[in-house]
Amino acid sequence: MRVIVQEAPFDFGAEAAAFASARHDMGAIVTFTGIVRDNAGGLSAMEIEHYPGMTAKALEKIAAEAVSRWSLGDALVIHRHGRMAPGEMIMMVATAAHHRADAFAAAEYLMDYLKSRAPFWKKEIGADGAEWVAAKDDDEAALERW
Amino acid sequence: MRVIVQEAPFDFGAEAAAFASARHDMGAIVTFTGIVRDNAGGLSAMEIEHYPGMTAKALEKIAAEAVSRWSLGDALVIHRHGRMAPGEMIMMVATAAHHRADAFAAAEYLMDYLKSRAPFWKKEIGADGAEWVAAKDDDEAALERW
Amino acid sequence: MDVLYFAWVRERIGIPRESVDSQAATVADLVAELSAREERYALAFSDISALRVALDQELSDFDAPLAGVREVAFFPPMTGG
Amino acid sequence: MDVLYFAWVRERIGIPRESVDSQAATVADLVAELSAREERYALAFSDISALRVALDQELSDFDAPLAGVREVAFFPPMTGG
Repeated sequence: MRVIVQEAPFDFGAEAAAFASARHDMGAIVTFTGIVRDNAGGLSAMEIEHYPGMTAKALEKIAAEAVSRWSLGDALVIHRHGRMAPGEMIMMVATAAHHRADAFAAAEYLMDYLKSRAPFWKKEIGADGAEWVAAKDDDEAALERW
Repeated sequence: MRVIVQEAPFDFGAEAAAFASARHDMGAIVTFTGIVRDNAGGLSAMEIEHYPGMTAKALEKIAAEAVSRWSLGDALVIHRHGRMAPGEMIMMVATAAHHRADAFAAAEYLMDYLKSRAPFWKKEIGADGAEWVAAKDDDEAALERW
Repeated sequence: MDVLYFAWVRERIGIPRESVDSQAATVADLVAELSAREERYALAFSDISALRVALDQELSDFDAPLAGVREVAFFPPMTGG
Repeated sequence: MDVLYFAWVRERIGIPRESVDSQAATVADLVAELSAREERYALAFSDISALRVALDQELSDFDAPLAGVREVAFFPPMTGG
């Protein structure tokens, strides 16, 4: 299990390939990647603030919970902070399990908790100014299924 | 949407990275990769037979259905046939959507249909001989949720 | 018409494909014809619930009519992914 | 104790962190104390249902006691992922 919080970009392809190749006893690998969307071309950047003292701890707790609930062989979380341009990758998770159902469920669990329980706050910088992204009721509701 | 059926290995990292970088208007990318498991070290190879005239057609139909059900921005299916060693990647799917729930659901749908409706047959080659992998009742049952 | 066999069906029958001259009305009729031919066919088709059939490369079922069909394929349940 | 502010809470209050000398028994008491100080605090804390609190870097709630706590952080609902 590995949790990485960094400002620098990460190499999604290299991380995904290294993760998938690390264990030969796990047949199912799921990855999720979140990308700064360039919707309608109005966004010039995304700025992500975080709580340095708490972030890694919160992510490790979420990842450890996923590993134990689904007997994962491995889990990876990479989350960036700072300023990102449209098209840049914000974060990724990866899960490895014997069976696909576990790998999928654990990846969705990680994402649901990262969305609402990890101390990151997104701000969208556009031509007309900047705005904090509001938390969605859907995202809070998504936690109830676990 | 791209469907590839081939005997040669594919570069999972490169494919995943290229897929994730292709569209800037899709914020959520999910990938699934299936790997030949080396359980207890008894497996020396996996052999996958397929039905050349039908395979690509069947995969395209499954992928097209996923794209239309979840309004995906993009979908990718790569599936190998022939002989593979433990640790080699058998196949991958990737989905791109605006929202993570769609990307996850579509990737799971693709996997459920690939398992039971695409004309591939797996044979495990071990020290004690070869055996066709039996279809699982679970995999057939998984189709009922869609 | 062409009849194709895959996986253990192919192994039991011993050939991957053959040309069959048949007036069978349905897939089930064709299966009965083939099974009557030789022991290896009867063995391969002994439990039809363990088999799947595709007509002209589309999944179908054993009640389906064969009129106009050029390619019939028999195989066990698929195990892709 | 140290009090930290993030995202729009930080922007409204105007500073990312400060040292606060308080005898507040609970988080809610601390919020009341801060709100009484200046308009910018009152504004930031005007709708507590829109806020979250962490005590010593663990999510907590506004009823929680502050005894022994060294770091309190206020912020809006998180938007990671």
